[in-house]
Amino acid sequence: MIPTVPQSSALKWTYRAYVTLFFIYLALPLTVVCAFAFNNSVFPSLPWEGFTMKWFFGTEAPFIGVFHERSIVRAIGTSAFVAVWVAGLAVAVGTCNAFLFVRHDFRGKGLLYILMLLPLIIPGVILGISILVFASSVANTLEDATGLWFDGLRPGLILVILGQFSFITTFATLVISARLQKFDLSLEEAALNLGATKWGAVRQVTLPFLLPAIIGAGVVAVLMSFENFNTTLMLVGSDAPLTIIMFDKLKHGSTPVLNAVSLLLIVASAALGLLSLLFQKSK
Amino acid sequence: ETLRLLTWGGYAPDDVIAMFEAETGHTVEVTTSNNEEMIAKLRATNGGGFDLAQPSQDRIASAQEEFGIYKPIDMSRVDAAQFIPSMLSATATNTTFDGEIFGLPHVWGTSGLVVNTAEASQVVDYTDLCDASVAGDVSYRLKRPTLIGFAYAMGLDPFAAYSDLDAYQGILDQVEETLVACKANVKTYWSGGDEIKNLLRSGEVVAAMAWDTGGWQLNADNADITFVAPASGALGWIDTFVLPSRGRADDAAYDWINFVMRPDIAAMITNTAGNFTAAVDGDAGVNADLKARYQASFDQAAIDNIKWYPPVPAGLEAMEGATLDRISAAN
Amino acid sequence: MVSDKSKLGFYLLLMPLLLWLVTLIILPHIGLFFVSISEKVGVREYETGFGNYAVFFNEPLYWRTFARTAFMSIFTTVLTLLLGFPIAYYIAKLTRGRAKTTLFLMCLIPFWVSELVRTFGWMILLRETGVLSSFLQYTGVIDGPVEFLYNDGAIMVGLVYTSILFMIVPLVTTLDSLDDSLIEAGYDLGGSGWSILREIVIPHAMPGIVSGCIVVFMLSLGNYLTPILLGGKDSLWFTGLIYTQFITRFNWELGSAFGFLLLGLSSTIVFLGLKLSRQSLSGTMGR
Amino acid sequence: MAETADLECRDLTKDFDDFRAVDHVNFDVPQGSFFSILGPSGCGKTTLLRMIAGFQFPTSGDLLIKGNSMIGVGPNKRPVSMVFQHLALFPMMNIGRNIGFGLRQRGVATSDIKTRVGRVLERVGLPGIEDRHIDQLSGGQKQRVAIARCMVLEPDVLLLDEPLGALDLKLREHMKIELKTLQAEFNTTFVYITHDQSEALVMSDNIAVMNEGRFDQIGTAKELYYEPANAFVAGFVGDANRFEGKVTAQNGQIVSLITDGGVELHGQVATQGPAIGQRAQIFVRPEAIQLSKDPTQDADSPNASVRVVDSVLFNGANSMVILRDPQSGETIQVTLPQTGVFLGLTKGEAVFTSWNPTQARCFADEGR
Amino acid sequence: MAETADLECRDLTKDFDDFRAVDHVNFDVPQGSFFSILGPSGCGKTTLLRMIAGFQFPTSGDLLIKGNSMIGVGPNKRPVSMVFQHLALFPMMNIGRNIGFGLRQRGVATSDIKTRVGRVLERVGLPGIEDRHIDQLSGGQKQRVAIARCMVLEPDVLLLDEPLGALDLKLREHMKIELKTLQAEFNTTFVYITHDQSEALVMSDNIAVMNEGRFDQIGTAKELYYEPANAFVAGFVGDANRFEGKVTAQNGQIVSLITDGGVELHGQVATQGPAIGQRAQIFVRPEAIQLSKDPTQDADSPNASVRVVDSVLFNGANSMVILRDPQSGETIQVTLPQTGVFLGLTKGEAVFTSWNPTQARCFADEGR
Ligand SMILES: Nc1ncnc2c1ncn2[C@@H]1O[C@H](COP(=O)(O)OP(=O)(O)OP(=O)(O)O)[C@@H](O)[C@H]1O
Ligand SMILES: Nc1ncnc2c1ncn2[C@@H]1O[C@H](COP(=O)(O)OP(=O)(O)OP(=O)(O)O)[C@@H](O)[C@H]1O
Ligand SMILES: NCCCCNCCCN
Ligand SMILES: [Mg+2]
Ligand SMILES: [Mg+2]
Repeated sequence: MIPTVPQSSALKWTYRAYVTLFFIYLALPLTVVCAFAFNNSVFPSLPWEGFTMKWFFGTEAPFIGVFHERSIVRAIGTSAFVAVWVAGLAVAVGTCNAFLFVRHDFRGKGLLYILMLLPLIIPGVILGISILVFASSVANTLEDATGLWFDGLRPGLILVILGQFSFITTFATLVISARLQKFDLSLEEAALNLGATKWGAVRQVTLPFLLPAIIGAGVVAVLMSFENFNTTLMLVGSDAPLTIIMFDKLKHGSTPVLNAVSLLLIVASAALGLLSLLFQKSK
Repeated sequence: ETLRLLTWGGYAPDDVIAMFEAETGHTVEVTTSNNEEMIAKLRATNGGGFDLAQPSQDRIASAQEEFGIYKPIDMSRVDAAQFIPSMLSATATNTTFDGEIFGLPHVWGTSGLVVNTAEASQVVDYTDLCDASVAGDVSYRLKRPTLIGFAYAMGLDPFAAYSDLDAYQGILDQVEETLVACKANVKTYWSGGDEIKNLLRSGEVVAAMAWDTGGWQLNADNADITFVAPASGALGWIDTFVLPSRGRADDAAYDWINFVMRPDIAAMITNTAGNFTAAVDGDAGVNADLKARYQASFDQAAIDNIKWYPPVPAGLEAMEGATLDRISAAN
Repeated sequence: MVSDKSKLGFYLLLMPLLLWLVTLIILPHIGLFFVSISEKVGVREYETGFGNYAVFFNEPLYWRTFARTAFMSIFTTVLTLLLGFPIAYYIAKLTRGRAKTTLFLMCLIPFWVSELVRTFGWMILLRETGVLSSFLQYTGVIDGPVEFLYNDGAIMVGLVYTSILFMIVPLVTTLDSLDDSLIEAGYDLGGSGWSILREIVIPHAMPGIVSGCIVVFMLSLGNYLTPILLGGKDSLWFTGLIYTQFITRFNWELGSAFGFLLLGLSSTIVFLGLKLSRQSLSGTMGR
Repeated sequence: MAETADLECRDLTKDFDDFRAVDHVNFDVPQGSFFSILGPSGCGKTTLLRMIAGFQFPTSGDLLIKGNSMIGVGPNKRPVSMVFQHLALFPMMNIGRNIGFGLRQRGVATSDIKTRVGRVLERVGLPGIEDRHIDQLSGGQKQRVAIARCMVLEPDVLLLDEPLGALDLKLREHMKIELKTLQAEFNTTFVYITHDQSEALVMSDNIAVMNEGRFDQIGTAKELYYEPANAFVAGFVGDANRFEGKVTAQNGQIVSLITDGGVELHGQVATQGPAIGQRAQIFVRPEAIQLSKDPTQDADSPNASVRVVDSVLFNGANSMVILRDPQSGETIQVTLPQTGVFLGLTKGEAVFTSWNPTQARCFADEGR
Repeated sequence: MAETADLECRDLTKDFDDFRAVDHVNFDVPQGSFFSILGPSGCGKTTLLRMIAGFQFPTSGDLLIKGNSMIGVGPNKRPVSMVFQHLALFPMMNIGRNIGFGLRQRGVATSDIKTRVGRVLERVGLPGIEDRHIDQLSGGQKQRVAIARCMVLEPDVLLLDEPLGALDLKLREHMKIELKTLQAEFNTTFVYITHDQSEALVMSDNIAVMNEGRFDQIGTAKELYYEPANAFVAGFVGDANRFEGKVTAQNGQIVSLITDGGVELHGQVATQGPAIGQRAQIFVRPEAIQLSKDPTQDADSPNASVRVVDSVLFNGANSMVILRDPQSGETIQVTLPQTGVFLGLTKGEAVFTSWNPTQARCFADEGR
């Protein structure tokens, strides 16, 4: 079952057919989502009523295009804001964690490592509710004690950012650790040997080496943040990110505006993903 | 100021917002939601995060008792003359808690049946949705209005039993049995106004328990589909204005209230939301078709037969919730 | 590995980790536990007790939903493994260079968009007036519209779709690291495709299989959107119950208890999975 | 070679896209012999071996084992076994299960497998290690386990792809001798590929020198070393000093050549001699050059000259001296006698060198 | 060594937990010399070198560079540079930036860096490759760039940790000579560690043989080869036949020994001789053994005996024969003369061997 071992051609073709079917299965939903963004109908379903760009640029009800739908434009902004913060925090903490786990040996390392992995096996809902419940009780206690308001601990962007950060950091840590593990420590020693200070060596040699992983982790973090639903839903306040808005719209009945947003999302994330891959290739 | 508005879909059309922003200099951020989520959100934020919310009048007092998430309305800042007096006072009564008024009426309407008369003209009451002739082609929500509507259609009087929890539980048990048996008839439980409209429009559903406005909107495209006031009576609701206890933009909130209650604005809202408002002369600018459809659905007898929701006592929703869960789990 | 002098650096690195884990993972879960053992006895009145857990065990609906969720998640996991393994093997072992990168990227692309969009796509495809039903009517396979949405099959399709990447990626990584010469040696010593798969390929891929299964299982168990949107009236899912308690019933206490039960379930099943496959969490997930 | 050879290749050719990796290769390997294929990296050795094992399909030509054509026979059906470059021991099995793998595939009874695995481990000198994991073995032990895993199947031919490449220097020296001993012990036909000439020379009964997909010469170690068929073999097998220049005269088997540095040299022509005026190369082994401090000795030798010591590379019995021609600047390497007599040479000292033209080989330049 | 040495180690010791990796090591390296540390894997070479570079802190002892103690001085403050085993060229920088790295750390002006980088690249024979990426270099070129990166800083001492270990055979041979040339060219003190004796022998002015953390002997290549200080050095440096047995007699410097196989041998004692009756080992280099087919020749030599050919390992100028003592079964390796006279030996043939006792070294067994 490897190219160098001969196989019957029936088997080979069955296998290829299966792989083809699989990729059709993968592509199908996205394809229809994109296609119906151009349907000249208020409903994202058959029959096909003709091609239109109104769902992108339309200004007249009911054909309000994405770019003129305030709630969506605002939600995209909110999502981007959240994503940037989450990615920044997750990458920063992830980089620290990577150095800690790869470079240091200390008591309790194994336990901490397992704790670090834990967010992978905690369902997102539970992360959401636990942070919600905990932040609320802290806020209640503080408010009772001080008489001040602690809005930051109530559902809202700060909690959304913290909630997403709480599990995305694990991914960032894993991605960056994996690369740091491949780092040849003698490169840093060589830098020291050539007269660099400890921090200088890390800055000039180690961090540039980690850069592809850092960028990769950042992109993954942005994408995960953009698409997160389960944790966000529990923590969202008045500023709702895009997925929450889209879910609301979907629940209340969908128009091809949703397809149009989805199409934009697909294009943007594909571009972002490809870009990060290209970047990692070029390094 | 920024007004963070927690409301139903359709209650804050973009053109209204634009006019309001131009006139007052405030900006408006809209979050659309439903009764339960509005309360849940405000409970989670302890009354923060939003400056104005619009739950139905029957859900206000109990939520206030339980969670204390609203602040009283300062009637001196409201232009009371813009409100139809009977609605204003009815809402005030229903939303009073500890001697303070928490709600102002905004939009009212009914829940009843939306029927594709070409396919299912035989559906005239909620229980008809369980008829074998429409098997697989009906839809309703899995929410408390459905329980209440079915109870009436089954000849029971749930509102009368509000004060007697045991009696109410008895009613719920009967309704549960009916709805579990009816489950096979249901295509899907809908949850958003546009969703049920899509289902009806596409023909995937031919009869549904739904809001009147959806039926009228569909009627414009397809004359066969319309809202039917059920034989046992439509359920009447009033959506209100309430101020979350920790809203930060009260000025903007009162400005918004006074703005949207202007007859011209109220008419604009009626035209998008499909329901009439509590604004004096609010129906003047409403387009004639909508009025005609309203009149076609409601003759005087039907209007008299509307069952208006009384305030929900605390604790009732927990019982209803258990019933709804059991229906949802049955198969 | 690092000189003895860097104690300060060590603590500086340790701090963010501890801050993160303690304030966002450990304390919240402890808090959740405390809320879950407070029973509501009246308006704004609470008592400590295990009443919420009792509610769960006394109400067949809750534990049935719990069991259904667990069972369907396990089924999804198995299905995803069976469907994904040949694909991962194909990418890792039967393609080279550019084709390999392309196929791998093609696996990833659907996952660069949100689960919501993907599920939305399936809704457009599967609904009664949707693409599939219309296509089948057009080709004459069926003669009236058929509803493909709103059943367990639709949920499975959606769940598998949503999670298969997380099976394929770790599988591709481990299979990639399997030296072709081991497979060749297997053939050279007279092995057949099947015996090599059983004795060489699968044992080697075990960490990837386990890590993929854990992730897929967790994703299914914790899913909310897919069952809600594709399952319709029979969409009951345990996360849905938790949401309901929090969002439409305002009953955080019961919701917290449900949350803890779900956490217990997932940890138990993951633990059993690791024990059965003789793998460790750090060995499978931490790579 | 009266009876059929264990392995025969007839015009075996393998093309990759636009590139010919193996080019009409012909050879026979008689039963029980140790046959090496020696060539530089990328010359096609692995490709050839993998065709024999069944992991590559010849573009043309035939390949017979014990007289049966193997074209179309799967790798798991051929009576050959292969020791992979990195051994390819199965890390997911212990030693016993590794060695028993092939027998299990044949459906041999479990108890039978146990005894046969035990027996073969004894023969490779590692009795009783069935339960160990492969990580617990040293490099040389792994090597022997890999051979045992093949030999337990009693293959007609054992193929080995640079199996010593990954070992360290001292172990490699040791394993050279050990491999040869194991081959004699099992009396199985070995086909061994390597780019290390000393491995090939020490172990093999016959060696094929491979270059750019073709076999340049097949012969015993001594034939290759003393009678290289062409310039490539002369340069690749063993060390050699190479001089390039133009042929000026030919006298019987001996040609005269003027190097580009202007020095006149003499060497014996191989098979077909270069024409006068043509460019040619002369190869002289470092140990074929005589050193002397006395100018009179060998003064009449045709290749006598005086050179200056550039450096002495002391390396015990393998010490060398690098000498420079004062006139042309060309350097040559000369092996110092094992007696150590010339170890005292110092940089700049003049010494007299000479060699017998019959010990130098001259080849015409191939058109380039 | 009149003036201070570039590098001095005084009782340098390094303990890891319960394990002593470097054990009271003392040595001086004079300016401009090539000093090698030769020892088997795990003997502590890298640990010693890393202490000199400052990456590891001695447990005790002192370490001076140009007379200044380096204890407590950070690795980035020491006037030593290091060529790492895998070179540790920075993959994220081009050649120019790699070589300029150290100068940038010192704050040298950009234009100055440019000229100095250009100059050092010229000196290592790679002018003008500043803009290339390290992937675009061959193994040998990378080696030279790594050296240039250090030399541009004009260090007092250059440390090299098995820099040839990763190269392939032919390139390694070539780089041995090249490294020595570069050292002479820069006239910098080199401290070179390796486990390959031929590297150490060929390149070094002085060699220290390290074993289990200690220095067993320091000397020139010839001293180590011909006058090993103990059995370890005799066995590790160069090939040798080793015989174990009991001392039966001593006659001046020459002792007689009966091997465990019952053969009587004679060898010269090193420094302190074994007492009669004590166990001892005799080492004889393969090239020190004379072969003859004629029993009369050397018959009166004390180590003359008749042996049977076990196998001939043809390897050109380095061919060997393995001979078996018919009586004891012990085998010895003998280098065949480069003239090729004994290449015709066949298995089973009897030959006569002998060696001069002064060419064999005898060491008393250390208590074990
Ligand atoms: N699958 C392939 N496709 C295209 N070219 C190939 C393929 N395999 C090998 N080659 C080319 O064929 C030539 C011979 O390769 P081969 O591996 O047989 O060399 P080799 O003699 O074993 O070298 P080495 O000593 O480095 O192992 C090389 O130039 C190589 O690049
Ligand atoms: N950080 C460490 N902790 C404990 N022991 C160590 C450490 N570093 C090295 N050692 C041990 O010290 C001994 C000497 O190691 P070192 O790396 O110096 O050997 P070496 O001579 O360089 O060997 P090689 O030739 O294999 O590189 C070894 O036994 C090694 O296991
Ligand atoms: N039970 C109360 C229902 C309130 C409905 N409000 C509906 C708004 C529809 N656009
Ligand atoms: Mg090869
Ligand atoms: Mg070392």
